[in-house]
Amino acid sequence: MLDTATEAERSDQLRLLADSATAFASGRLSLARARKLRGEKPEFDPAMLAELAGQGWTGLLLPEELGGFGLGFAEAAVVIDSVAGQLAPEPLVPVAVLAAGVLRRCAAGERRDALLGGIADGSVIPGLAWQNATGGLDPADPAFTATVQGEGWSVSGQARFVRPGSGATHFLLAARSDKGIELLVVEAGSDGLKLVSEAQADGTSLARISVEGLRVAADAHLSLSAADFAAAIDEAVLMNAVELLALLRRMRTMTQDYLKTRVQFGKPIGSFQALQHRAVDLLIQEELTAACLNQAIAAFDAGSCSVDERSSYASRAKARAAEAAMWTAREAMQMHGGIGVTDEYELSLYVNRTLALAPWLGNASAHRRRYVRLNPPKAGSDA
Amino acid sequence: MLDTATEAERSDQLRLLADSATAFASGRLSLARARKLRGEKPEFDPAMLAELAGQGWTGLLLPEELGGFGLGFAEAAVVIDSVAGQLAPEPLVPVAVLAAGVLRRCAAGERRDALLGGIADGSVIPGLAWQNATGGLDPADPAFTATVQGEGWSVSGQARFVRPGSGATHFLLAARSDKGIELLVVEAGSDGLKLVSEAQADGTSLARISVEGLRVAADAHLSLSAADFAAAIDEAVLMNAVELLALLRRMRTMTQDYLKTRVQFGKPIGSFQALQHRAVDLLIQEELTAACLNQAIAAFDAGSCSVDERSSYASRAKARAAEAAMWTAREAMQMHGGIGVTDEYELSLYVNRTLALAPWLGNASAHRRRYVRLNPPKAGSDA
Amino acid sequence: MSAVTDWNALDDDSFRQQVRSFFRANYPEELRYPKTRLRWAQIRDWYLTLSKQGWLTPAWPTRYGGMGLEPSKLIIFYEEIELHGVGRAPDMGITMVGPLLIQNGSEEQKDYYLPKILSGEHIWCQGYSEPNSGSDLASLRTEAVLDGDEFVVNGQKTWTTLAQDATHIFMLVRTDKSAKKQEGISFLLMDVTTPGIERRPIRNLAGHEEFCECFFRDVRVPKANLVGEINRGWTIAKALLGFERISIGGPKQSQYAIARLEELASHLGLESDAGFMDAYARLKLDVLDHAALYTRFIDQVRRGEKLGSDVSMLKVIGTETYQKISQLLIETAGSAGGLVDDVEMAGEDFDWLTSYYNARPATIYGGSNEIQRNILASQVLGLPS
Amino acid sequence: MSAVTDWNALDDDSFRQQVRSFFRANYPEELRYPKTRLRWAQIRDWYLTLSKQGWLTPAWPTRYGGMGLEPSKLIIFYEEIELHGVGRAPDMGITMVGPLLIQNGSEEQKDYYLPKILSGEHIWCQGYSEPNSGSDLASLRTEAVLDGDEFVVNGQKTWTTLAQDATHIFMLVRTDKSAKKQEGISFLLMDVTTPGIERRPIRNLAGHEEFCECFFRDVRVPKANLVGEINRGWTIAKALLGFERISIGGPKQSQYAIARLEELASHLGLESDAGFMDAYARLKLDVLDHAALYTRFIDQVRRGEKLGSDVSMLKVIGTETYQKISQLLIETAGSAGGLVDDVEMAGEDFDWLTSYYNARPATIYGGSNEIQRNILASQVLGLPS
Repeated sequence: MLDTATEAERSDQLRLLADSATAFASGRLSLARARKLRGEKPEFDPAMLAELAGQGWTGLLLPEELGGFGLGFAEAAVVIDSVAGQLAPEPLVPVAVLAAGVLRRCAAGERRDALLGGIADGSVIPGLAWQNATGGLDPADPAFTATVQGEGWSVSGQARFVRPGSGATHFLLAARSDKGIELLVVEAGSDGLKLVSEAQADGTSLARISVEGLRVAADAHLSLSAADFAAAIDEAVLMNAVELLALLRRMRTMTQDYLKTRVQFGKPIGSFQALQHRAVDLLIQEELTAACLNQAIAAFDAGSCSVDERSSYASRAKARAAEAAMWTAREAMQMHGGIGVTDEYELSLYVNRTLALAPWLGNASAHRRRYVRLNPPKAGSDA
Repeated sequence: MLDTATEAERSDQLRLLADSATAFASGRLSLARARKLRGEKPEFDPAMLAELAGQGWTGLLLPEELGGFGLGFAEAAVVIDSVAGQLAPEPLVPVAVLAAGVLRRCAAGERRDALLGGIADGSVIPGLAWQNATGGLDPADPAFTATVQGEGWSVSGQARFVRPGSGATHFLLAARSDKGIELLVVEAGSDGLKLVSEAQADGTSLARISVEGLRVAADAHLSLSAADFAAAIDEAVLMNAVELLALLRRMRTMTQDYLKTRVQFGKPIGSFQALQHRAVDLLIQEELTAACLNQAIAAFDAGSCSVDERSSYASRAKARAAEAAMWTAREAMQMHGGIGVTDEYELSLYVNRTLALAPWLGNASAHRRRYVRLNPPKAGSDA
Repeated sequence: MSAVTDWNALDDDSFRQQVRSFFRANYPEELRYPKTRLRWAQIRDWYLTLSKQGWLTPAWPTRYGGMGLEPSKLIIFYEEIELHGVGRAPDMGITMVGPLLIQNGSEEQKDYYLPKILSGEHIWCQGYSEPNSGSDLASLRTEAVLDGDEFVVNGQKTWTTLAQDATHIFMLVRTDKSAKKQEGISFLLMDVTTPGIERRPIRNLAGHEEFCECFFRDVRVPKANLVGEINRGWTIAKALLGFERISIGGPKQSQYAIARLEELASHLGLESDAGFMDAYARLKLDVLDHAALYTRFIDQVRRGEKLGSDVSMLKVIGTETYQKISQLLIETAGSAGGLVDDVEMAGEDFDWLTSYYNARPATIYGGSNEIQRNILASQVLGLPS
Repeated sequence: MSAVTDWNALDDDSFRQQVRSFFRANYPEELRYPKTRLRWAQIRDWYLTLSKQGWLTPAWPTRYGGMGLEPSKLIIFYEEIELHGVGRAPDMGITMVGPLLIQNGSEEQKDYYLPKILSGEHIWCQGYSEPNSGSDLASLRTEAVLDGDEFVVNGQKTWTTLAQDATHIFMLVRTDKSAKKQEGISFLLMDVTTPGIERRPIRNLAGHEEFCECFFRDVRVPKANLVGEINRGWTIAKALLGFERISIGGPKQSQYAIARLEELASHLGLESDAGFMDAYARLKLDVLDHAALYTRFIDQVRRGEKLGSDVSMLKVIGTETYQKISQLLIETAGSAGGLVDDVEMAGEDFDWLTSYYNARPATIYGGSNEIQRNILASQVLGLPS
């Protein structure tokens, strides 16, 4: 579909999708709802995730034959932007981008297709467990080890930073084996699966998943190449950057509005030049982020990049979005003054969500490093 | 003398010294003179250096028995501040602090005493040659190698960043030997001594000194410990930071004045809050620099620090002063607008001197690194 | 209890030693270096211990029950508090109301209030800020209208630190609406249980409740609770800002935060990561140089000199350094940077978000850093307005 | 000389290829990527080569001797100039006077001036800024008083780029002192050899002379040299700022500077220095993301849309990134950072100070970055003044 639609057709479709996403988000995803779900177990509403699925949003990126819509990242970004902007804690990126992206790259088969169908209809909510306890970001070195044992597999290890943790219906344990990357599908609550929640700034949590010699049947085993695994993670990194852009845009806009209305010394504080210039710097960061993300999304959708080029785009996008969002959060609080650091005022919800989402899958600093590792400085790069 | 004077006595003496240094600097060291000397060979006036010597300033730090005054770094700083503030290109720190500091740590003897006496009376102007071509800053690894040959020595190697180069009467070649650090005294213009000048931003130059198997007589050989050599360099680093403080203070003050007088949009530009806040940030940097330098100078004068503590103080001082001076230079140019980047306006003289002095003996970045190498982070440093 | 009362006669080292020993012997170990502000229930015993020792009010004159410390001794006392990580008790009575009454209060007010501060019977909170009067404090609108022998107070205060633990509140109220804004303000004392006062805790973004909003509806306060002359409250309150102005610019918070960063870095072996070390080095030197500048000002106090407006720069650079450290802490935590409270990293627990959260209001309260820069620009640099 | 004249009919790739080939074949190798602004004596031959090719004025309509390129082709043309490192010729006639006369000039003015720009006979410079009218350009005071058929001009212009190479100057002059400041300004053309004009080069801090001051003492200029109506000069001049506003925000300078940094770093083996790499990574991504944002605006131009005030952000972020790169270059040079021109480092020559010097005025000219931020604050964010 991406190949055949003209640019103009696609941009019309994107506009329609944006309208419906905005309408849904403002009608069904209130900030009050987000506030109430903080600290709950699970910290999201599975029924709402099913509603999102009903909109077709969990299957957006999946091929039509698997119950999805076969759309691109530009479409996914439009939806993710609306959902993230309303601070919905439902794990759209972890499920519909990360887990779905990994699964759809595994060899076709009954188990895989059922999981993907479940993601598309909202009945399956898988959490991918792959990072080790210190947050390693190398997809070729996932947290678990797996060995063939009899008809099935034996898995051991501990993963951290798993989203969703509580509320997940399945966990996909990414493991090293002699042959490469294995994916072991384990139902939540299975015997031998230990889950510990770690609370995040925004009232959501990440899970630590540990297993020790857990037996997994052969039919719950999927496998994919390290490059495919990495590709799926890069897609989640990019869509995570889209979430951060949604957050920073709203924090910046709230601040812009506040500067116009808050009066001190007989004037709106937005008339003070020092604040004006700082507000402009935030605007510039937002526009840089948007431009960078759009370029990356277009490159992903064009599909002509090498693995390293995709990783470079993803890292650039995440580095910019995370840095800009953290910067915007700080300045938004400062320019709001006291009210900016209260729980009651909505800004703090955005700040705390930013604090949780910016480090996920690697913070700005980690992604800048990955970018230059992939693209080291060399002489003669111009002329 | 430092030991016996009370704090009050010393502070009176410092005030007197400051008054006379200021009077001399404003009477004899005009900016027009500094401007005229740019690019000359030598780029300073040996007669003026002799005048400074006549004021007792080249021998300030030397013991009285060697023709000096046995004063401390607080006194030296007062003088250096006045001279640097008027952009005098005379190599006061290289000669009276660096070369003199190295020489006075060598074993006493006719040659050494004559050189020090010459520094004190202005007749000897030595340039210490010790850094290698990429600007290595390890005193234990100087640029030359020396071996005993018959009655004398043979020296080879190339040093860079030597101040003074043109205009020096002698060069002190710092060399490694089997035994440690050797200092070979060579008269300027000697056969076999190759000198190439490299032009700096401020119209002064640094020299590259190369020798290949140069024979040096035994009586032109001095030696000192690596620790003593390092100690002398640290003193020069600290006094170089004092020069940078003098420069940044003047750039900041010029900017402060300009902000009050330059009118645009019917108002002095210093009434615009964005510029006000940036001007305040420069003020804070100046005060941080001054506080840091005063602490370091007091520690040097107290004489109770270990070698590493002295190096740490010197690096802290240089890191702060160089960073703050470079920052001030940039902001001063920006706040002045067009006129700030013209040759005619005096600010550019200060900017260019800053560009030359900030990297000498290691820039801010190099000294921050040295500081944390000497003081690595460790757990339990408080409580 | 110590027999010595003329503390100023001791040499500095002996005094420091006595203070240090007392803290070590008496301050509860589990309350050292508290991560957030302690509540009255936690710190009450220590408050009373200090009171019994006669050390609760080191800066008050001895005749009012204070230690009567001269500046140099006072500095030592505070240094030891910081070194030992002694938590801050509700100290508005000690640092604000006491000195203010001693300077401006009537004899009745002094006799009644001062002993009750010493005994811990009265715990004070400060009612200055209002929702629409933050940076522009003098625009405050909470009104006190004289009705016979009573003021009738209506309005709202906010950012009232630990009002929920207080028994009394001191307030700036507007008593003349027609005067220029600074000239119609009075200073009023109030029992927080007076009918018509409602306190509502404000939850901050870390989920803690350090501040309150206070609502005043027809609150009747005896005229005798006015401190100093009517409409002179602004001057009275401003005169208090002496030692306070320097303590808000101290290096304690940054030093504490960078120690946490050092622990984390050394635990993770980041000494060999030149990227981390470069970032760390900048902040370490900022902390050290800020402390050097702080010492310069402290020396001024020690010599008995008055502090000028330039002291504002301590707060600006100190709090911003603190914030930068808190940011590097989060960054250093990597993928775990969004986890709250104690977080396990390679076998040890670390807490970075508390530093981040605590660092936020530091640039806002006590005169925002924007206001401090305005002050420095006009009063120190002499830039035109 | 190419036979094709309808360039717009070519597909983009063929057009690009033709431009590229021509540059490769004809532009002098030794003038590629000039470090400082080229003087007329250096670039004259190339100017005439372009003129002969009919490529001197790509944006002018064909009937005036231009290539008549539509926006998308124009972008390609400029991209190729940048890629090949073609130096900037004195282009005030090409980019400013030509388009302005085409829009606002009389037929006589067009017939007289345009061909002489094309032939290289007239080289123009711009007389806008004055010593007291920098950021506040509309406050300019150089005065033109009508005396019969002539204007008598008195005053001073400054920052006149390469006036020493120019034959003519176009100026904003005040023709009505009583009107509101923007409304008393006219647009005037002048031969620089007219008696009473004195040009004095301004040496910059790098020792180069790119700019001049121009003094006007009773300079008599024919009334026919007025462009457009009297007192309408401000509007005429403002209308010109179309494509100019985006080109000043282009990524070329930053890209060139970071390529120098990459060369130095790779020569010094700094890929293994995580500290350098962290600093480099920030700037590299700034360059890339600025270029992405630039592309977004260029796409707007390509689609024929008008640019809004938000284009100002390109200049702000672009020039500040350029400056940061130039600072890191100096820092990376270490002890050699203060050496000028080509400096030998481990066997190869590098020049960092030229980047540093060139980066300085970038945030000042073309509307200082402070002015750009003011514009963004009021016109894009809608913040009150």
